[in-house]
Amino acid sequence: MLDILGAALIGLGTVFFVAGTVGLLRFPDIFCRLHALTKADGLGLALIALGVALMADGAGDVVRITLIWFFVAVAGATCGHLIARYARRAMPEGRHD
Amino acid sequence: MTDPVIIFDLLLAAAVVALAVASLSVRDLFVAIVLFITFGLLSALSWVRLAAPDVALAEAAIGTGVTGALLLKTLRHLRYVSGTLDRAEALSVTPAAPVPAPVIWANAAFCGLVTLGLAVAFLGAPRSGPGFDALVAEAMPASGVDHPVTAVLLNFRAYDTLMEVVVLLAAVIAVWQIERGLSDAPAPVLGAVWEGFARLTLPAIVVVGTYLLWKGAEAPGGAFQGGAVLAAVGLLLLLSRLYVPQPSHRGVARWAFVLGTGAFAGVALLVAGGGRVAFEYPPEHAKTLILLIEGLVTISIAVTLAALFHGREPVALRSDRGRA
Amino acid sequence: MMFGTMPQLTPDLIYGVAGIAVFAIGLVGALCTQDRLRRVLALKLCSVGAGFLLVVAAWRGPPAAPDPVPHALVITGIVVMVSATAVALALIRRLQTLETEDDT
Amino acid sequence: MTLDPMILALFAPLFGAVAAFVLPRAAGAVGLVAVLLTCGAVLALARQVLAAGAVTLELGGWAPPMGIALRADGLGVAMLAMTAAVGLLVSVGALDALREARQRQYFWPLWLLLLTGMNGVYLGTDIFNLYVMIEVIALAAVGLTVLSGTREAVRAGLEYMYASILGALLFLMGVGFVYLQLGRLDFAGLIAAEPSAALSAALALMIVGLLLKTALFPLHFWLPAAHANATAPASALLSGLVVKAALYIFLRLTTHVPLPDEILVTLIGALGAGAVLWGGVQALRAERLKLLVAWSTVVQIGLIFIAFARAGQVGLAESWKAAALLILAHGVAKAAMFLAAGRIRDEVGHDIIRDLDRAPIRPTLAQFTFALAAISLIGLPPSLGFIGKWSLMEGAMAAGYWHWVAVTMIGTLLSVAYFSRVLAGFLRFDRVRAPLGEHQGWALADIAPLTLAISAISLGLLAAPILSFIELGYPFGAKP
Repeated sequence: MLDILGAALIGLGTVFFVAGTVGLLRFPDIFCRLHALTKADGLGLALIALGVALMADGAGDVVRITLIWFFVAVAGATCGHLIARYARRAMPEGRHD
Repeated sequence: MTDPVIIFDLLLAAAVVALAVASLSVRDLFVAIVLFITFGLLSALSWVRLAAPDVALAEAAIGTGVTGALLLKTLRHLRYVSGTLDRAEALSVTPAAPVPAPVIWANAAFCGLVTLGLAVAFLGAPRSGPGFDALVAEAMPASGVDHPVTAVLLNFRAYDTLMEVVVLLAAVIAVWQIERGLSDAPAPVLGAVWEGFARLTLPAIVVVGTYLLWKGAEAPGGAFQGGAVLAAVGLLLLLSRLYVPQPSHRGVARWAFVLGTGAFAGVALLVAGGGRVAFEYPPEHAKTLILLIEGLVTISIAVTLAALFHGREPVALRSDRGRA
Repeated sequence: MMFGTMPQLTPDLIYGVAGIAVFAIGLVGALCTQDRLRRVLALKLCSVGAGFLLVVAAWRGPPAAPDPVPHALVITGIVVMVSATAVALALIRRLQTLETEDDT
Repeated sequence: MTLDPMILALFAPLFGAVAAFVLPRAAGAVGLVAVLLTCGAVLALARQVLAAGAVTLELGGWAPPMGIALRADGLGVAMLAMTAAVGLLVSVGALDALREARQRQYFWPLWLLLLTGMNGVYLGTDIFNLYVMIEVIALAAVGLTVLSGTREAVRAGLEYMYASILGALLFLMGVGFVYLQLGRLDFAGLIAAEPSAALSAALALMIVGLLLKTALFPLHFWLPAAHANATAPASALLSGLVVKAALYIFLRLTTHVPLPDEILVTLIGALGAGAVLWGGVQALRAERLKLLVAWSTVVQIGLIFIAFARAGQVGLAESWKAAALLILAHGVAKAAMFLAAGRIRDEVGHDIIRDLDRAPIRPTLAQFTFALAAISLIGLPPSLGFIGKWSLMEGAMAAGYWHWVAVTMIGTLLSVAYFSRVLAGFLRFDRVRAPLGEHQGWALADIAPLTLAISAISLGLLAAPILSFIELGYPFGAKP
């Protein structure tokens, strides 16, 4: 039962990733792309982590998965921030994508 | 085609090859490096698929992480030196010169011949060759550790591994020799969010690196992966200017570089005698010795990789002192 | 395990071919590009291709554990390659600095 | 605790490098001690080999194929001895020749790591271990190439680095395929292997990688600039010793896999012939002395490959001795020549061949040394180079390969021509415009090349003992 629920969550997370990727490819400028990417990946990652945690063997694995989710999320957010920051700095000098 | 995983394999392999082509053919060098990093991560993923988690860890941490950082740093330096730092694109850093036709033909012939050789050798090979599986399995109990890859690296073929650490030492000596305290591109200002991130992750990375090292005795991980993860601490410190190499730190750095080589070679020599040859650890102390070597080698690897990233030897220069 | 009448699509075949392709791509890049940084990138691709080959050589199919020796060899190869890359990149940086100094 | 001489030969330079790096002030003394210890180890090893034939040592107590064994036989020890002796003399010369403190500080650790790598190659029996060793050699050698820090040296060093990495990766790919097929990495496994097309392809990959590293025409493109722009002691090490490591592995590999057919032998000979002719012409055109000497290395490597090819169907069982003699002769003579060229350049202030005869200073001793080294490289009796060349031609004549004889003769004539460009400049005094300056006197740096050059000549008289020594332990051919 838990396995089915887990698989469903992972599937849902994957859908978010696909959506984020489509956004990355289709959106016009860097900020929209970042928007699509960070939102979709944040949620997608959380869902997949939750799904995997449901399928995990013991408490130790759940703790590890949580930690992985936490650090990936923090790193992703920081990266998004840095990219946006760099893009905004570069803008006045005539960078238009 | 019975296995649905095969489709995943095909897609992954195709993505790896496509990324390889893309990273060499894209015009913007920055994009090329980013594509290369993606390529490395996907390669690591396919090695996980092939049941090689140690290799995947090493490739992700060293082959992709450290190498990618090195490449990006170099690109920034080149653009800084050539005055194109502010331009939107850095297409290439070397001016292209016309290549004479015979050279092109010779290169093409060489590539063709080598690829032909590769194809003949691969297609003629047995699918799953004979290996050392049985030998390793037989020798495992005497190795002192429970993880076969660690046993091979630090016991059965420790001589190779010692020389690998020597290669790292040679690299850092050569790099210090090549770059002579030249002024560097100014460090990028990364902002408060980045600093918070660095403060949060630094202790976590230390824990992860040490864990990988410790875990290496019985599970995937070990000195090289742990060392690479700890090197990330050095990279973060250098990038966020929390640590600025000083000329007076050179002595300590030199000792840190040679620590792994010296300890590894020293233990290898000291265990010899009483009928034993070099590298032959007495079985009852094998685990202790291996962990000792691994610990010291990890420190060396971490410091060396960070130094390779920083590049030049910290010597006193006016431009050094002037930089805040 | 044996040469069948039709080559069966197995992971080792797939990744082996991919590894050889990556090596060949890297080789072409190393010989035919002029940009210094890109040549380093190409050589690095070659080394990953060689890594693929050795990992494939170690693979034994799902129930059996893989052969640890090639894994150790690839790890060695990765560390050796990062050392060589670092030296090559240091040379590139130094050369660019020297060339710029001479021009001005 | 008894120390095996093989272990000492590996660890003395390794610990020396470590010590020289952490104690930069004492680097010279530490380095010299380490090289002397290595020489002692090689002597002890030579005594063992004389007494017992080949000796082996299984490291860690793990037998091959899983573990790694070291093996020393006559040929290996001869290479070790050449490396140690040339290395010792170059080290003595380097004490004096390196002027900048920074160069001194980095020369020693890099050179000692290079020595570690080379000793490892000559003792190695495991192809993956050889790959790691050639990488140690490559990184140290590149570091030495750019020691002078000039733009030309760095550019040449980068080309060298690319060629080195690519060569090593081709070698590694070959190693991977050998493992895929045989599941073994030791030489014994290669001997026992069933020959197949796939195995030949794997070995061919390894050999191509080695040819790139040893700079056989047309894969020599990186060598002249790299060797010509390094500082004199570094050039001597690079040209005299480093290219020999890859050559030695090539020699070892080809014996385990007899070259399959005449076409391949002819191909290798043809590449060697190309090197002799192309290198000779380039040496004739070279404007700088060190560039000429570097091109002469390309020629000599070509000659060694003709020696491989000259026996044809008789195979390597015959021809390897000529190749080994040429390798040894070139190592000694070329080191002498590069050191002498460095001395000439230091004293005269430049090394443009056309202007050497107008120099107000006559570094007579260095010029004499250069001439002696040239005698061995041209192959005039009684030098070791002559014995090697004679043995090559004798074999080619016996096999009826007159074309190899012809190429060798043309190569010899070319070498006479390009060396006499230099020697003529040494002997002409009529074009001196300024009054002859005082020779600065003998220096420590003159002793090393002179000793090397005299050895290159006089070792020819010892050719018979050398030949019987390198056959100890049956490096090739029949096994006991």
